[in-house]
Amino acid sequence: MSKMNLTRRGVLKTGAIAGTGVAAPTIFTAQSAAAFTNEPTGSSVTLGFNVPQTGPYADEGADELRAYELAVEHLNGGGDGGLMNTFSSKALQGNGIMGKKVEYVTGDTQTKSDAARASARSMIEKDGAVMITGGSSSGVAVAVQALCQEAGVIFMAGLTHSNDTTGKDKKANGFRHFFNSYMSGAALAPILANNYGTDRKAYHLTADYNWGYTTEEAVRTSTEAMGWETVAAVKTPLTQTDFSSYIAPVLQSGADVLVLNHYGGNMVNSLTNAVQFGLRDKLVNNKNFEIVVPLYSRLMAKGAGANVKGIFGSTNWHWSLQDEGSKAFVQSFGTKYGFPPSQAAHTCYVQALLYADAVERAGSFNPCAVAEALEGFEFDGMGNGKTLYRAEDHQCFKDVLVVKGKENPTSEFDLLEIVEVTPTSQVTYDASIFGGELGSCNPGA
Amino acid sequence: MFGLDKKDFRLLLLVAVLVALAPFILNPFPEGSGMAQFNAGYPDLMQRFVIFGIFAIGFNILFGLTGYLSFGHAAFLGVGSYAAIWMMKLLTMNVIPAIIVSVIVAGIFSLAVGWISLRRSGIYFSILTLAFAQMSYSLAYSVLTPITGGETGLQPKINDPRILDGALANGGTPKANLFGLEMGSSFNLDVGAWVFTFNAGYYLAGIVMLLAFYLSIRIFRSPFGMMLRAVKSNQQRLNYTGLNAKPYTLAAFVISGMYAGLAGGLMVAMDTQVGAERMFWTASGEVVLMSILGGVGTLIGPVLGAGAIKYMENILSKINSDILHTWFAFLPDGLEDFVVTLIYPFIGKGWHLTLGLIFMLVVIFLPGGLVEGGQRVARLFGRKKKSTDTPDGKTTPAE
Amino acid sequence: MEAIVLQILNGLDKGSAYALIALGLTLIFGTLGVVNFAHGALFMIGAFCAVTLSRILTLSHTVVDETQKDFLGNPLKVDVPYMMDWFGESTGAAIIDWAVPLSILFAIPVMIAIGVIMERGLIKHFYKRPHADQILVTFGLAIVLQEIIKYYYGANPIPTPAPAAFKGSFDFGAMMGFDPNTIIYPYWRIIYFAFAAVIIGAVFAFLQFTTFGMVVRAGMADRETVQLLGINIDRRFTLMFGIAAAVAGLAGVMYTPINSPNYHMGMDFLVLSFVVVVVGGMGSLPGAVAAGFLLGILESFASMREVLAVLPGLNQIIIYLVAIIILLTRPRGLMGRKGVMED
Amino acid sequence: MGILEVKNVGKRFGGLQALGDVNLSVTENTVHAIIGPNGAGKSTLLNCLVGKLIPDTGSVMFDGQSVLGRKPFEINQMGISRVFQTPEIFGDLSVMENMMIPCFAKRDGAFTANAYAAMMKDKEIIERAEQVLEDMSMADKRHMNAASMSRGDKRRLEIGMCLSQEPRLLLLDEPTAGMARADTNNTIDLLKQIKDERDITISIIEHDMHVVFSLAERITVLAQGTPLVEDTPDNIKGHPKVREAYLGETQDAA
Repeated sequence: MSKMNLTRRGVLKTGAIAGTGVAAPTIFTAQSAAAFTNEPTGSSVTLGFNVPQTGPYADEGADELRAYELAVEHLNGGGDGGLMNTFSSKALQGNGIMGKKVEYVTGDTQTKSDAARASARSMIEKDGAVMITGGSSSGVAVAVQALCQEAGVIFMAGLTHSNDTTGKDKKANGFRHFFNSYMSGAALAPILANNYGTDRKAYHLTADYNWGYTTEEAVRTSTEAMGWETVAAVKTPLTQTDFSSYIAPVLQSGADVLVLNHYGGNMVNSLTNAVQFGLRDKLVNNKNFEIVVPLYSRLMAKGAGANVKGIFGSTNWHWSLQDEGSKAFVQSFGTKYGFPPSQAAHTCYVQALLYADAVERAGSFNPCAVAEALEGFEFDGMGNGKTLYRAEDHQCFKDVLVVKGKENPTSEFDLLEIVEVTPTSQVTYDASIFGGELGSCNPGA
Repeated sequence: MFGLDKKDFRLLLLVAVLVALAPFILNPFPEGSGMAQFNAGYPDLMQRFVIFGIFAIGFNILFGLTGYLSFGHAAFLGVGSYAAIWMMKLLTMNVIPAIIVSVIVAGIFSLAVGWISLRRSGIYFSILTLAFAQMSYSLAYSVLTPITGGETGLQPKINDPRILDGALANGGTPKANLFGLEMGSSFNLDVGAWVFTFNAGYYLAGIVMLLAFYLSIRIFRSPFGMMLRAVKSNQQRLNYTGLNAKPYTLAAFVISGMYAGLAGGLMVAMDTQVGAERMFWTASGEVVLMSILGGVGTLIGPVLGAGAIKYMENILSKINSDILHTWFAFLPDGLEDFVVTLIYPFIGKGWHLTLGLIFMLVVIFLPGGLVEGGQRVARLFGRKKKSTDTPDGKTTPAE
Repeated sequence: MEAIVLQILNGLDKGSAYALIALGLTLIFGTLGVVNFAHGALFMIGAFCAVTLSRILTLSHTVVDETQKDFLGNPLKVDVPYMMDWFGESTGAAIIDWAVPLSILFAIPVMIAIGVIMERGLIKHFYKRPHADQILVTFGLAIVLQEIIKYYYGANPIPTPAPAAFKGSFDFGAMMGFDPNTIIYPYWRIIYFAFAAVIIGAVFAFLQFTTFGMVVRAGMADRETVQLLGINIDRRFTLMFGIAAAVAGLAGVMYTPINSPNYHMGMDFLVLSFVVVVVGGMGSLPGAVAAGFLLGILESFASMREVLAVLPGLNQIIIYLVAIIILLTRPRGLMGRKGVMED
Repeated sequence: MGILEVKNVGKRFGGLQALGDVNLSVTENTVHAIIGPNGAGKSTLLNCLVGKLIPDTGSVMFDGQSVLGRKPFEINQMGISRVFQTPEIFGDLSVMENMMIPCFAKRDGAFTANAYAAMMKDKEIIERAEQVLEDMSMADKRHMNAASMSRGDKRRLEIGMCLSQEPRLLLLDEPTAGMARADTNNTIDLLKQIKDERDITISIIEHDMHVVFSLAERITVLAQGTPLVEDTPDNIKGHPKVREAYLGETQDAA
């Protein structure tokens, strides 16, 4: 028995050696043979979906991944075509991208910049991804964007709200569809003034890191322009879970509005705590005490339960929008998965389509050609009305939604209602105000 | 050879061969095959293997020899990384100054932390180091944002001064290099269906790791190393033998801090970015787990542990349900779905679960870590005849 | 003055959670000599006992409501909990409303069972192993428990409100003779503090006044001697592990209305609770409790904006800074015993 | 003038006067035993000599230099080696390594950053360590794990480690405590041999009168923290005060 095995192994071995002998080794340097990094040469093209799969944002990441899978299905001609039917550009045919079937790889960012870069690099180096997209925080977005710039692939940012992503840390190979802190502030302030009056004293609790700073700054500037006064701004650690010691002193400060510049778990906890402390039942300066959450995420807001009722905030997109694009996306996503998509899902889906469309229009996967096709690109039918991919900073300009926690939700998804769709013109800013340098696109070769 | 005895030299040689041939060894499956998913021979992961290997080797000099369990070693890695990136921003994209400065800065920082923390021993020491590391992390993430970049970290920018470098081509991207040899540049070898990648950065990191490993063998075999083991074994006896334990432990602490700084500097050299979460307590915990998983106090164990954890993090997490379906497509539909459902919780977003289970299984069944596993296998094959002659004195299995 | 009273209240409240977790951790350290990195996971599982019970109580059948539409435009499916069917709408709703307090009854047996299974199945094999091995195995266990919870409940926080009767806040300041509207405090946080005090008191009374407790305390001081006396200390230690798990679990159950539970809440508390235990001094139960409250109060003070104006970032590091200062001035923490986990 | 001069040493722990007013002079190259009932302050006195405790009053001079305020390792470097009641050895290390450590300490001092030197190529140290192992008749055990040896061997190893440093004063803290009779006799023989062959001063604290009277040339009797009497063994045996305070009771116990 053992003897037979030995002979068989011997045969296999010689076979393998013969095999290698036949295939003469071809030697070349990776970066000189191709025109650009990971030029797709076969019948398919690989995209890298880099989303948080572990850690506190895992659910958001899962929703992003669902959106990407849906986008791939649509790009390859499956399903109902989703937003491809309403998209103003008709370059996409449902036959993949430039006739190449879309394949994808997935990775886990863990919402840590190191892990996100490791995962993105493996997609680029191992799987030959020609575009990386996804993510659920600005730290990750900035880190991966810088990597893609260096490696010579396109980065289509997922959920990232800090001004930095297309501000001081902008990169020629990176593009952001999601809105940012500045836009939140600009969109919120007039609504807040309308609803709560112009004579208000605001108390800010701010997450103590870059995104928190830019958000506080944006909301402060725009509300102060409306006549509000900022009585205090206190920074809270990212790792804080119980915000009682930050919330309790708010009433003593004479403030009548609390602005929670928090996201994700921080937001859920600080909002829950604020409502617990009965802030919203109080009358201060003869006005009802109010709470504002500049950046809403429906998915995360669910964690705060009934506490979100009546609280204003802004969001990139919401499934209850009634334009054709949004309706088509909700229909498509809802049919496949049984629940409505989140704003993160929307942004990721749109980014995937925008990339594919840009490739088609450019007629090349070369990042420089794609970037050129995206720069200054104006489109419609993707759910936020007319949208511009500004050339100067690769930021999308589109309508911003101001939303409010719904008083009588009919289902677990029905948490927010749209109060106002702030037009693009109101949230547009000069591209140079946040500094940074875009550089020139890097095709990697 | 090199002042090592035969056994150690063989080990060093083995590690050198493994490092040199890693592009082949880690890519056993042909490109495009279903198993290619398990290939780890791409630059990023290979670099991470050796860099975390260095980190773990250094940690083991402290923990494995002296028994002092530092729960804040990631802070030195982080500080080294910040030093390196600042060198790249201010001086040059050449990695040499970055790496050297990262080691020096981490050494100074660990000297300060060690000097204070080593006033206590046992868990009190662990908590002191943890506290320093957590403070470093928290401050780097928040109030030190102007120096550390906070949440978004630091990357080389086009408009950094870089006084030693010439101006970049218009709008060009600064890239880490070794006298012009870019760390990212690779050389691909196509052999039949296989593709093997030889990456400049990996080989630089690999050489540094070999040096670090060699140095660690020398330390293990030196009188100094013996004193460190003596500290772990019986500090009282050491004191009454006329030896001052404090400078020995402090030196071990600083050496391992410098190893961490070296790892941090190399990380930046390979991948020009630093984020504060590199210093979070989970990162410190990770190196502890690497050492224990591989085998505390053994030379090669920590490197194996580092490799195992990084492999799972980077390979398992990338397997998604689609890939599973392709693997099991040969099964009948119902069975395919069943098998996929069974495996799915352990891969992709469930890779943490697998990691946790492996921690438990290794520590339950292999009290000496992976190294002991290797020894058992070797015993099984190599010394079948005289399997009962060497009762293992040190390790006792559970119960 | 009011600001200080307020922060002391906050500190006591935060401290309650720290003290409860640290108490259980110290019980395990002290009795079994095991470094239990899975203790945070026990806290988390306790919280998910509350989530589970409220899921059980809201088990529903669906009724199609033709008058309303869901997000796809189909008729809305409305969930009607069986509780409402069985007990009528108002009684059913009231039972569901009281899910968190009811979870206490639910969590005690569950947590004790989990603790005992953990000890018998895993931990007891590690008594004589090095602390490093204990750390690795319990950390692995913590990850596994956490991932199991994540698999079934997702990663997002799950709102688990307090009963309506305890929602909201009251004017604590006015009761104490301060100006009205200065010290407003939520009912549930006061309840949490009281609950913690009761549990801590109960644990101490149990150890102080029962024979069982006496044996355990003797075992903590000198395990071998107690065993030489022919007392089966192992069984008692197993039960002690169960009790420690129950204490952590109850801390988790009661914590759910304060912050919505999520699968990683245990890890968030893990490091902190170790710091609390060590600052309190290894092996000292009163030390753990005292350190819990001390750190809670100091953390609260450090988060005042008046303090932060002078020392920005102090709130980021206060716990660790205090830990360092205490450990440098008092070698074994506040009340640590000599020789416990010092080598 | 003795090699060790203890003058008016007192030590108090809270309310307890552990050492009253101790005066002691140990002559070079003698074996000096300190005996006394439990709680007489023997261990406290010893700890004051090696730097573990600092006396409240008085002075301790070794070879004309004060040891007070010095750390244990410094006092060891001055030439005082200590053997503990329960053998303190490096249990995780081999017997050979155990023996090499004191040799390094003797040659290289309290700290040397010799991290790059190859330990097993240090001929001088290895020869020295092997020599001492030979002297201790332990050469055959050199590769053993120290923790796995018998208690008697551990004691032998510990004494060997101390001797390898060629101390001028060897302090023994109840070296035969808890030993079986055979091990005790072996230890006595070993110590006798050491005393005969080397120029070394030995101070021994001991409970076991058999050991004391086999070895000691002078004996100090300590009671309640103060020296009761100091004399030769023969005189101590017959001393009425000692009999009354001490000997009767322990002889029964022994």
